[in-house]
Amino acid sequence: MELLALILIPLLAGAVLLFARPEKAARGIALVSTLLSLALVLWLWYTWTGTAVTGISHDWVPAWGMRFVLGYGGIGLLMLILTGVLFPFIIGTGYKQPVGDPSLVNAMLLFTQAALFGVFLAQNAFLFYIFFELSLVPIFFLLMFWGGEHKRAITVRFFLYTLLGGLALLFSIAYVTLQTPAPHSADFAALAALHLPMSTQVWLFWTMFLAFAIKMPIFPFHSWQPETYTMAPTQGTMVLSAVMGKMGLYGIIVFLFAIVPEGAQHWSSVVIGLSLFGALYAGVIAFRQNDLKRMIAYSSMSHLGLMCAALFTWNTYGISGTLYQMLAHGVLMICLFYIVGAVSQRTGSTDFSSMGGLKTRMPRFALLFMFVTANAIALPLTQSFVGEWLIYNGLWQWDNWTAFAGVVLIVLGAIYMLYAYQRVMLGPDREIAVTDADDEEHFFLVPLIAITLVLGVFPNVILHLVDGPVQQLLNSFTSLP
Amino acid sequence: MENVMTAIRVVPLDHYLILSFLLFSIGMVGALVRRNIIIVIMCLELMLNSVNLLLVAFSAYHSDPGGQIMVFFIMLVAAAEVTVGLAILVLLKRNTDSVDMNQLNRLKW
Amino acid sequence: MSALILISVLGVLVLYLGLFDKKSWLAPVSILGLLGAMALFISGYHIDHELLGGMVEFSAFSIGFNIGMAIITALIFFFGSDYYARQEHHVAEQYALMLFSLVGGFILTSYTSMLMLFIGIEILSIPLYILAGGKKQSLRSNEASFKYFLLGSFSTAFLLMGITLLYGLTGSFHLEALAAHMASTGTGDMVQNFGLFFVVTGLAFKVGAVPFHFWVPDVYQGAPTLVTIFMSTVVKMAGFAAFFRFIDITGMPDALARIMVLLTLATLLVGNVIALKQTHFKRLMAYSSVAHSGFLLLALLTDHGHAAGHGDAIGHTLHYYTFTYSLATTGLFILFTIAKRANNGAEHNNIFQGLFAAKPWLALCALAMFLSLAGIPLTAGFIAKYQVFLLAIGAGWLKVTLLGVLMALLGIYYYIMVVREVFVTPEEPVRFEVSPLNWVVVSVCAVGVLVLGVWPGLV
Amino acid sequence: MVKTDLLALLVPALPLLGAIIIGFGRRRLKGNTAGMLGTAMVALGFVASLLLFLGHDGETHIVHLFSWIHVGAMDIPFAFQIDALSLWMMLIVTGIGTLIHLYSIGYMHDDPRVATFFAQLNLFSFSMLLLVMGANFLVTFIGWEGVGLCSYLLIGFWYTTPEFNYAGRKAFVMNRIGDIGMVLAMALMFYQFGTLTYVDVMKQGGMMATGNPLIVTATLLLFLGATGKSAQLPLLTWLPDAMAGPTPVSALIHAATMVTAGIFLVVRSSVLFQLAPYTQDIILWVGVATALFGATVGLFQNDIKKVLAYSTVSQLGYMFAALGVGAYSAGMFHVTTHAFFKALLFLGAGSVIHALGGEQDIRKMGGLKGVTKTTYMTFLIATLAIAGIPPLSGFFSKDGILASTFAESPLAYGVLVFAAMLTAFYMFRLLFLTFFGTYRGKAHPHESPKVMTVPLMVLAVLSAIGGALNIPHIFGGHDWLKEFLGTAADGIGMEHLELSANTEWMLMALSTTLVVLTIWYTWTLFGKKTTLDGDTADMPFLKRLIAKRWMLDELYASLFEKPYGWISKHFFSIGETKVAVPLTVGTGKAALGLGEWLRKVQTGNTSFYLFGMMAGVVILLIITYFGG
Amino acid sequence: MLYLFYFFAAISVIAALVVVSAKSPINSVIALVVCFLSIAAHYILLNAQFLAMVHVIVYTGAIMVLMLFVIMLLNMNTVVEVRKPVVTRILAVVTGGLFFLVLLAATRSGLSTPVPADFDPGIGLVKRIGMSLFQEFLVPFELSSVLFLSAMAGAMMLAKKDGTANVNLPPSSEPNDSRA
Repeated sequence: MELLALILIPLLAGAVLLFARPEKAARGIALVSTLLSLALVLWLWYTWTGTAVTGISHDWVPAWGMRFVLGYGGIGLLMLILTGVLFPFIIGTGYKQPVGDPSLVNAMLLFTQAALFGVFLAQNAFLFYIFFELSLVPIFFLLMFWGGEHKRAITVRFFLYTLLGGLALLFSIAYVTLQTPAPHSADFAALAALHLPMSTQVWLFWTMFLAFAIKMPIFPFHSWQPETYTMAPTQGTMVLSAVMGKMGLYGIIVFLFAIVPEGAQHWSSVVIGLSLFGALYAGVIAFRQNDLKRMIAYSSMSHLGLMCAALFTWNTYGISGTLYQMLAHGVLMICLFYIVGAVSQRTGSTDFSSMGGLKTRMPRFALLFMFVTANAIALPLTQSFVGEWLIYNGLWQWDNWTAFAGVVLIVLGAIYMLYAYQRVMLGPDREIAVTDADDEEHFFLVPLIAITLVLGVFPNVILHLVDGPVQQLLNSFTSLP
Repeated sequence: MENVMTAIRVVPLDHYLILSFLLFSIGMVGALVRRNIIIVIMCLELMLNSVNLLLVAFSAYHSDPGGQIMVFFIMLVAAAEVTVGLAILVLLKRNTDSVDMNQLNRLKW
Repeated sequence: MSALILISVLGVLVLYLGLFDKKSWLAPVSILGLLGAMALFISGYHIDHELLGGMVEFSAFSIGFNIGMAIITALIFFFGSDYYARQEHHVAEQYALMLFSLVGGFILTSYTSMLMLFIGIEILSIPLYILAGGKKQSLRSNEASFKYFLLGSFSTAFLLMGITLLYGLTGSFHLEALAAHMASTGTGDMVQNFGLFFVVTGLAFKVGAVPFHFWVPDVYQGAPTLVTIFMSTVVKMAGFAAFFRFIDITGMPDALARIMVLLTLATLLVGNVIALKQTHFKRLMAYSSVAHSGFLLLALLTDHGHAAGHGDAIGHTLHYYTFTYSLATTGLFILFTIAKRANNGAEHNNIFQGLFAAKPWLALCALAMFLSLAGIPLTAGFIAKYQVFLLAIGAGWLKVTLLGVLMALLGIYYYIMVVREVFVTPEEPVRFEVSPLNWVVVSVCAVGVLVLGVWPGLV
Repeated sequence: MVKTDLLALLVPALPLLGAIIIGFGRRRLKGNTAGMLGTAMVALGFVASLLLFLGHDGETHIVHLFSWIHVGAMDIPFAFQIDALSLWMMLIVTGIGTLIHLYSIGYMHDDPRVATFFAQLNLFSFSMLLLVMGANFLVTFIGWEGVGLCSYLLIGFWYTTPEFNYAGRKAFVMNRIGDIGMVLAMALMFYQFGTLTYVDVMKQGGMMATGNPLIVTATLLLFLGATGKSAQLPLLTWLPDAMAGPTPVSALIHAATMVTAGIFLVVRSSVLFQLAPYTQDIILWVGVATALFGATVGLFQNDIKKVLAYSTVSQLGYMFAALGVGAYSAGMFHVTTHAFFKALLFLGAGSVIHALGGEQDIRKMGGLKGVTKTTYMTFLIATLAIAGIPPLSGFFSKDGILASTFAESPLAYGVLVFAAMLTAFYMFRLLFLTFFGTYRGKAHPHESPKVMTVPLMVLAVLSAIGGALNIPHIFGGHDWLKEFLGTAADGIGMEHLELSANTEWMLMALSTTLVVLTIWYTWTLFGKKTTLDGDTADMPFLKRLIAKRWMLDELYASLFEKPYGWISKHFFSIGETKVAVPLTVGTGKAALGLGEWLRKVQTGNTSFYLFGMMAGVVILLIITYFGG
Repeated sequence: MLYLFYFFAAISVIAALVVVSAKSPINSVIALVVCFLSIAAHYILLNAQFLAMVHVIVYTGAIMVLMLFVIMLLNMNTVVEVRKPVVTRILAVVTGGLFFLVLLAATRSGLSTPVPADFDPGIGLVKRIGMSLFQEFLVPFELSSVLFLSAMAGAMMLAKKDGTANVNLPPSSEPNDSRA
């Protein structure tokens, strides 16, 4: 029941906001709703015993294997934590950086959250797909209404591109559902029990992977991402980068590794190659960007490429590292985009040319930014370091030279991140009237930085969560015929 | 009566088929080459009649009255269609003063 | 059969009402009659099929379709009382013609003889030829009427040629005789193939499959909106029911399957691709109708390889798809009329601008219906498309399905372009005047689409 | 044991605490409070280290704090290793650190962001301590990266100057390039040994055969990391630029401690390096080349801190040369003495700069020995020490290295001796130009305050007598430092020195003589100089090349920096805006174009429609006919 | 007998060709009447006397007269039709020709219904047709009344002049999608 509540709380709160339109109280209601969800998620975490939980199981359309099954395992719980923890911050962003009619904006955000919870709770492929696509609809409106330049064209492009992947996934789900013995079932458990012939897995892998590759995005499928991130309102970008990108990685684990394991193994070199190339490519491009937001967009793509590569290394460290990095990356993206919002609010633009020398007038803010930068370049004792360290280990165990290519990213990351920091904060005072970080901004960033540092020092809290499931996953690979 | 009955024995069915197809094709070509609406409607009638002829032939060869009844219905429908078609034609003529099909191209793209 | 009689008599009654100038009675009487027909359908499930000379057969399939068509027609009539409010002449005739046309539709869902197929198509079409020209003063309406009539008549000629050829083979018009003949000859000879082909041509014309789709956009645009709704909903349902009955009985031999694949591919491609650049709403909906025909054809295609008469799942899918499509289309066209009136008769997509600002609920309804047409989850349109894909994949048409999936994406694009307009706030606010009845009808359509999307088992 | 644990925890914790308190309270700490607090924290750390040192029993203690990263078979604890090597480094870090903190109180007195400075300095101390105390590679790596960050922050301390920020970034990025090796080495070792704890790695590694490709790879990768951090060829250009930071930073980070992290790492893993002769050769020659490079470039530099920076590069080269021949203790000894005299030199230079109000160009100095007496005296001691004049500390440490090198490779020895002559030349040139002759600048020089001169004096004493730590046998000593460190690092025990006493004497005499001659020659050139022409245009080619630092910066700029920028720009302007985006947008546009084109088929002409329909029928009919 | 068939077949085909090619609509109508009469003759040859009669009455008597009536009413006998371009005509003929050829080719192999031995000469008689129509085909017969009713109502609705019908409406006066 609590699983259903997890979906219903934001949904109802969103509906209230949408129909009652309480302009003043809107953010408060949204925040309370997300905090409730967070509490629920934390309670789930607290009561987690290490075994997979199935909360609700209800027939929907049995003829096509559609069932309403909600549940979670360790990995799902991690994703729930990610969503639960980040959304209060995303909502909170609206206090300082409002984008539009607060009831509507927050309603859209809450709907997104509901859909995301749905995605991470769904134990039926069809249900997963429904939530997967539904999460796009509120985002679509968020971008449509409150985006920046060229919002209409870019939003439509984004929407279509993502749906292209979605439809490919739908096709795959339909296909695999029909492969299950009659009566067909689209439950993950039933699908995972399938042993599809290799010839099928080889192509089915791509129709599935396309959806997730676009969502993340992975190298050749990324072209929607920078412009969408740049155009989107801060909160929209946060949702997209911090949580929705992770849906792709989660989907890979849930779909590709479970249903087409041999296909995934067969293509792992190609995927790792693409991902790593994309990561390096984005890392290089980020350096010379003239727009802070676009630069972060590329940096996000770089990080996600690395994570995706690690996921396909098929070993404990790669997968655990990726899982850990998902959380870290989520927190990082929230911080970075919040900073972008805060800075551009003061300077009126996200372009580097309007920044520089801000440290003189906003030293406290510069300090906060420095902490975030440290996380971005994965300095030890930050969250990202743990993730990246595990990822590099995973890559090394897969292939030495691949690991080398991956590790080059620590240099590229340092190059573009520090350059960005310099262009925003350092240099001679520009004598623009800007104010330093105020209490609200501290209230926002400090907890996130605290999470970053605490989880950088005590990563085991999260790692223990995924350790068992990852081992299970790997065991299921080794037991393949 | 007797000589009539021999028609079926003498004339192969194929001949009717070919005749029918020929008339059908001529009607089709006519519909394509002419611009006058009323002539196009006539071509349509020609095509329907070719079908009728074939039906009657089949009917006779199968000794089944069903085909002839079908012809009967086709005639009914043809009459109804022509009525409607001519009504539309009258309306068009009244509104546009033309019976040229090519004049009708307000709806496009 | 009693429902058929009821509706026919109802048409006559409506004509009489027109004669006595009882304009305000028309819609209520017609709707009552439709409700009666629905009741008769539901209750008169068992009708002696022999009594009717074996010409029609009211099975679960046909009754499902008939009730669907009756519901949609009733919704259209609800809208009609508002739509025809300003029209003085020939209102009764239009109601009556629509009822007559509906009778044709009923026949098409239940025919067992090709003669009935022919009669049904004609009863369905001839009133429509007239209805399309319902706005007598409008040249566009005249033109639409003429085009529909001419092209329709020619397609009838082809249909007849097909029926004749098949008759020549079997010596009977009965579908069962055809099925028996086909079962006995196996792959069949060329005359049989041609006969099947010509019948399919005639049916493909009715459902607007490429390359027999040319009439669709022009007629949809030119015809009065109410008639356009009728054409895109009831006619489509009837057309596909007829199509399915025919295809199902033939068991779709390879020669026919080849043609069907080509039709499906062409329809999917042309319908969706041309719709991309349509800015005129009615033409957009016309191409969308063609596109949806493509998906429905894809479902029909899966009848390949079944034993004759065993495509129940396909029949159900077609029913669900056409009905939910009709719901969404009806609602959207009503909204279109509202928007058109608010914008002095313009018919461009952007007349929807400001709808969200002025009437948020209606805008959300529009959203739901557009998303349903586009096939976004939790709407009926999604379930419908998914069913089609399931069928197609199950039947092994993987590549055609992939094209279908891709085309579904294009579909999303052009619907989204209109959705975007709905949520644009123009500089000058637009006044949308909505009669309570229209509001209810639109809401019913939108909610129906959502409810059927969540509980697809209801249909 | 408990006491050891607590003290070991206190050593890094104190500076961290200082950093946190000063950092977050930097607005409330007025005047010298921040400096005092910072100094006190490091001083307390020194005391703790000293206590640990005194209580050290020659055993290796592992202070296990908590499990840091535990996933699958990987269990990396957060633990400290207390043994001779780490203790020695802790003493250096906290000891020199305390002095430099103290000095900074005076030096940074006028800076408005003095609290920030001390916070960062304390943070640096913390990181450096983590680096040397870590019980496994990963904890060391925390410090490794931490010192990199602090170095970056402190180099760009005066952030309003873009060049300084650039220098900071350059330092960080070059370090990061080295870190590639470090990370990969750790990944390799974890993969191979399943652990990263030094003790276990060394135990397992020590059992492997000499020249095992795995070990060679690991050591090469580790050395790459060391190269970045310790500014060896080819990753050295950041160090001279790093002089942009405040002078105490240069003294502490870029001379005394951080740059020796690479040497520390190699010594820490000496067991592995011992098994990789191939790597050792590379280390030797990289060290030798770096020593020569730094020494040559130092010859014609005119910025006082740049001279010292290149001198540091050169001295680090010596240390690596020592490691390359397996003379780990000699290397560590030089680390120690170098920390003394180089810190002293930098602080002295800082004192001079302070005295001249920020002037760094030695062409605008001269004759300062009368004004800044303490500075001059201490500077002189340091200069003599670095030049290797007996019996100052530098003589012993450098001689140890030279002797070990001679045993391994006379050629390397020759180069190093030559570099030693050059060292003497540039150091005395610096000394003469700064303190002798007549004053050529415009500012009014004055001696620094006590808080600055006291550390100078302490360091001067250490520079002078520091050699006593490791007096070789031929002088009657017993290599105390070598024995002490030998308890920690197994590699030190493996050192071999096969030189006879006679040879050693001879080598010493030779190098000392050459150095003295060089000093005399320098005196003749610069001793009385009153003016100096700085124009490099009319110099001979080689000289010009050297004066331009062998064009290394320019080479890197045109070889890496510019191409990278170009690639970045064009990946974007071509790859993204011309390929990736147009490809997707183009697909959409193509579909739309197709739609627009197909739309035109709908001509509105009924005849055409009829034709289309019938043509369709005919085509499909033909297909039916031929298909079936 | 065969020659009789060929004779009427030739008349039908020639008349049909005249229908298609005649310049004046009146000529076309007359040719069509000839064609229909020849087809009626075929019906008689095929022993479908009832149909032949109905055919003459319905087509020649009703439909063609209606057409002539409309032609006269709309004054079309004087209208000179603009010819379509040659390319179009060639394409049309090619299309029609191909159509014919394919059908011909198909039937070469195809239909081989033998002449039934028990050929029933009475199927075309009124009695048999009537029996069949009112028993087996009663439902379509009844339903065709709906067809006629709608055609009648519709034709009247369309062709009737409403009081205010505006003739020759220029296209521009119609609501246009000017906001495009």
